[in-house]
Amino acid sequence: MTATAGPLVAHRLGRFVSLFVFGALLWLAVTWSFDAASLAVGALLCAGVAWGLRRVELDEAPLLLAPLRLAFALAYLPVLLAYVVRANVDVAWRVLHPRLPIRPGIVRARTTLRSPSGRVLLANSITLTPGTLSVDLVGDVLYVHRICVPEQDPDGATERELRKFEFFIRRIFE
Amino acid sequence: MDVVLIALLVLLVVGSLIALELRNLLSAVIAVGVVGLGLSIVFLLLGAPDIAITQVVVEVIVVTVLIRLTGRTGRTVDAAPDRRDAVAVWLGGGVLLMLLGLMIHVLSALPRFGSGASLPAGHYLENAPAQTGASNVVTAILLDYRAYDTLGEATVILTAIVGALVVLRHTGRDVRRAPPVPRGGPPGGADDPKPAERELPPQHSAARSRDQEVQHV
Amino acid sequence: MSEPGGMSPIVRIVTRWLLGFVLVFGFAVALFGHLTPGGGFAGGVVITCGFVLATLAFGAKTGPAAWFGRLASTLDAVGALAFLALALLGYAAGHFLAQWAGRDPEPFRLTSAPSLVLLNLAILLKVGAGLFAGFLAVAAFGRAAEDVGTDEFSDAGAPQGPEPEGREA
Amino acid sequence: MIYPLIAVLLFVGLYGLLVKRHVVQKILGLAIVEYAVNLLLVAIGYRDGGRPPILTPGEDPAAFAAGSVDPLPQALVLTSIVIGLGVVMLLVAIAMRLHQRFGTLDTTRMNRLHG
Repeated sequence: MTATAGPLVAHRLGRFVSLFVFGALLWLAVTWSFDAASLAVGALLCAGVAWGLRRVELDEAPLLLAPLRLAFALAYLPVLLAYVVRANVDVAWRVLHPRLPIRPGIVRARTTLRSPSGRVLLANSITLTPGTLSVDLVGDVLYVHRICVPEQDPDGATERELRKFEFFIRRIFE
Repeated sequence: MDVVLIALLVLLVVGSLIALELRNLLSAVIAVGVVGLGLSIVFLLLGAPDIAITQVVVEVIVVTVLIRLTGRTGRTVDAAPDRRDAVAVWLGGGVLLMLLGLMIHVLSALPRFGSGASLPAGHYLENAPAQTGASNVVTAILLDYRAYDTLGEATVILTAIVGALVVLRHTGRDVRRAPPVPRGGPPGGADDPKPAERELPPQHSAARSRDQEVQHV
Repeated sequence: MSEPGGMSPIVRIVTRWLLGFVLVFGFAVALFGHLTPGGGFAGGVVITCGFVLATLAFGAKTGPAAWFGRLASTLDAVGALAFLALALLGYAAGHFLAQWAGRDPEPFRLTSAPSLVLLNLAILLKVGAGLFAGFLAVAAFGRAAEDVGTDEFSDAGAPQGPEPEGREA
Repeated sequence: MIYPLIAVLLFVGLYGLLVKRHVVQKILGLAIVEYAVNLLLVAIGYRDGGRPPILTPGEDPAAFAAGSVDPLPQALVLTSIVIGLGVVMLLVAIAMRLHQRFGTLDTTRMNRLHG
């Protein structure tokens, strides 16, 4: 979280600018209209929303304005998709298997991520992959429901799987 | 197209029947929410994207409010039989049969499905873009040709909401009967400097000044 | 539940990410209602939906619900009066509710029907603020009833147990 | 086939409104009746082809006017849906008051408590 290290004014300005940029991108995508009046109204609107939500927006949002982090965020999408497809095949195999090899249960895994947004992104990525489901997030402990809990050291095995996601998320948010 | 529409309509009917027959009210509310979302797809198929958007979002809020209601007042329908039940079923069935007769009469008088627009619609469709500058003819009708109606409908919404606020206002009688509960209330999060007094709309201020000892939230 | 009166941090942080987008989207739907599907009614309900989400995630005491909630009824009335004022301005162009603002002859622009844009904005304020005020009243009443508790009939077997706040939604 | 199905939906809603005892079920029945009425209005304005009444850039206005569905019922239904939301909020408010007064939302038990 480099932004918090700076002076308070720069910190607030960063949050305002990031919300403004994201809002303006959405405005352009939704309206797809580039005449002067529409652009001016969009700029006013986004400035208003960014000012109104200055206490709601997260510290991590300005980080996404950095090109490298944005590139990692974009690269994360196909990686996540690959994991989702692989987990889908795995769950389908378990469901179609005549002996139904499932061992449902909840494990607790510690994440090494420190930023709240990163932890939440990790939890949501886990929920998106079939067979695993984030139940709750308390501090750095993630409670994960798994369709098949491994026989020995279930928590450690889950944590090793988390590391693959954390590699990307750390480069996006920390 | 027609097959898809009919299949969706059958789903809507079955979903609403399920919603009304479920004993668990939370499931019933969610079932009605699903029916509403299916309805928005039907609207989309019928060439009404404006209504489809509105229907989706309205459905979300309706389900939220009803879940809040069932959360406060209990989730199950009591199945204890009552002799008034039989009366209700017979009376209701009789009324429904009568309405069914009327309905068959009305349905036979309707034009064929897909047969076309009404007389004023032709005028609106031809002239609205040029006359009002709006390419969305629905908006042109709402805010230009029939804007009086819209003004009236805005008033109806205002009335409904004011009605809800008035019904939920704390009357002096209820409050005096309640035991005085000392409640400072824990201070809210760091986001909000004065949390305890600020979250109610101003309508409540009258009741508050009458009964200073009770905070509403 | 790190703070009182809200949902788990997953929901809260996702809400903080999404809220700005929901608001911008709602306004875009309303402002471009004369060109694309949407309009003041749809946009107003989208905005209400955003604030309802914030209320459920953060609770009614903190966050957007607290600072917007006390404005909601006022904005509701402001929206209705703005619609009336815009309608009266129509007299400048000849009759009640006439399009009084000049028009860009070019179609498919935001400026091709300015008075419709303003009317849409008035409807958005009206619908968004009004419905949110209603929602807040409903949400707050449940809690007030639990606190104040009883009048003489309320012990007839109703489940009065404390629901986990906001969890059910 | 379309209109009768919408009529059936209307009757399902009326059944909930008339026969069910619980107030929440009555509210759901009213919501279903509302769905059916809105749907019937929009369906009457449907034209084969189902082009939405929104002119897109570059489209021929005459062809648009000849092929688009009827915008008039859509304008009515749009406000009707939002009003329906307001009505549901009013009903929920009344139901909360009823629950505070009687401790139940079952209309039969309410009658029994009342007299």
